[in-house]
Amino acid sequence: MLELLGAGLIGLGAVFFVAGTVGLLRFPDVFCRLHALTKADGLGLALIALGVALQAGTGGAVFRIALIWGFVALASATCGHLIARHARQMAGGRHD
Amino acid sequence: MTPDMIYGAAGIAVFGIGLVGALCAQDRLRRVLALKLCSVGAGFLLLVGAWREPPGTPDPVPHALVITGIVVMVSATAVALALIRRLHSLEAEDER
Amino acid sequence: MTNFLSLILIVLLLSIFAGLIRVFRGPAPAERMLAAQLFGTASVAILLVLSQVMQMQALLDVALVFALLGAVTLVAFVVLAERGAR
Amino acid sequence: MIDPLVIFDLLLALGIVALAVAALATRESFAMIVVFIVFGLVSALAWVRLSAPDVALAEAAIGTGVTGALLLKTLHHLRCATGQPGQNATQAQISAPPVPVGVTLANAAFCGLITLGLAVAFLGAPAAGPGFEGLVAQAMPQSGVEHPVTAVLLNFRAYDTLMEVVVLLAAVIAVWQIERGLSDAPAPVMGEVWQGFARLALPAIVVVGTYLLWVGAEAPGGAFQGGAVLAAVGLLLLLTRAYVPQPAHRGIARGAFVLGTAAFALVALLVASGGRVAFEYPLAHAKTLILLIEGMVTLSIAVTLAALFHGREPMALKHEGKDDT
Repeated sequence: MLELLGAGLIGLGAVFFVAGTVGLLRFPDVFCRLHALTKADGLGLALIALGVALQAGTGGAVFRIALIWGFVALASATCGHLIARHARQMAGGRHD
Repeated sequence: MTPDMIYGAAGIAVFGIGLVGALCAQDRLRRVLALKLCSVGAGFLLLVGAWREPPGTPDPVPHALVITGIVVMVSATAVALALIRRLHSLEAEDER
Repeated sequence: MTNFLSLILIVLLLSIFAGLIRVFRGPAPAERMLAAQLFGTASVAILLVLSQVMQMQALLDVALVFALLGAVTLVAFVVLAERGAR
Repeated sequence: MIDPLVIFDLLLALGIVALAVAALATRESFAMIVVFIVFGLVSALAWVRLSAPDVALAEAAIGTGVTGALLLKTLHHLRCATGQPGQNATQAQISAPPVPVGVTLANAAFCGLITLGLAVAFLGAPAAGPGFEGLVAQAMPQSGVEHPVTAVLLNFRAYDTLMEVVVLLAAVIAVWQIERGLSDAPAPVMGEVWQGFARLALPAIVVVGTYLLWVGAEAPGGAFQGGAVLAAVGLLLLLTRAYVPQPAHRGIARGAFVLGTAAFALVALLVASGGRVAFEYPLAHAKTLILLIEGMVTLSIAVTLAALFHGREPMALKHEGKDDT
């Protein structure tokens, strides 16, 4: 049962990854792309991590998966912010 | 089709591509990068030699060799890049 | 189960390769950095799934290092690009 | 039906070759480096598939992370020195005289020949003959650790690893000879989001690096991977200018550079003085000695990699400023 639930979550996570990539390719400007990518990837990775944790079962693995997810969530939020700020500065520089 | 055949072919191809790049590239940075590609190709071949059908465990000696190779390569790359930077600064001074 | 997870691996790998198109098209460095962020997250996801498929717990440590290194590379991108722009 | 995992392997291998071509064919230098970093990540994934997680860790941390940062730094230097930040760094070299077609063809033929030879050797090699795994498995109880790759690196073939640490030392000496001077670039404005993240992430990265060193005794990990992860902290501090190398800190840095080599050689000498061959650790102390060496080597690697990234020796140049006249 846990196996199947885990598989379902992993599958759903992969769908979000695909959505994020489509957003990165199809959206018109850098901020839209950022919006699409960070949200979809964050959710996709969270779902996949949860699914793998359900399937793995052992305490050590679940702890490490939680650690990985926590770090990626924090880092991608921070990096997304830094990239957006950089893009805004570049755009501002061109208009001035 | 086993992983060793697939990745062995990829390793040979990467080594060849790196070799062509190292000899033919005009740009210094690109030449250093091409050498790095060669080293990755060589790493592939060593790891393929160490690989065994899944129930068996791989041979640890080539693994240790490749790790050594990676560290030696980063040392060589750092020296090469320092030379490139210095050369570039000197050329910029000459032009002035 | 392994077959299903392998299919997921293929989907994730394809989404990395599709993201590469953005690296080539650019146009701004910020766009390329975004693609790099996608690669970081997707490769962590691939490693998590692979740890299940190959039954190797050690891959979780590899995934952790990928996550750390992805963040460092992105900071390097941003800081050096900003310094260069000035 | 074909196993989907084989399709994954095929796609991964094709992707690796395509990325290698793309890295060399891309015109724009920044894109070239991004493609190279992706190439490194993807080849680390392939090495995981070849059941070599140790090597994948080393490649991800050193071969891709540190090397990628080094390439970015160099590209940035090349662009700034020409004074045309937005321009392509290759422009300065376009003025070089074109290479004759004959030379290019000869080069290509030469490369083709070597690659062909490699392919013949690969196909002609005996299929998965016995390697060293039997010998290593036999000797494992005497090694003091449970992980074969660590046993090979720090016990059975410890000479290689000692020489490897010496190579790193030689590299940092060379880089300090090539470049000198203090950097005067202004500190980047990182903002509060970054500050908050750094306060959490930097200690976390230190913990992960130490964990990798510790876990190396029984699972993939070890001195080089741990050292590279610790070096990542140094890279972040140097990049955000939270730490600026000062001339006064050179003594400490030099101490850290030689620490690994010195500890390694000292242990070998001590063991040899007890009537044994160097690196033939007494079994009762093998794990302690290996962890001691690994700890020192990790610190050394971390500082050395960070210094290689920073490049120049932090030294005030005497004639700086006089060139203006």
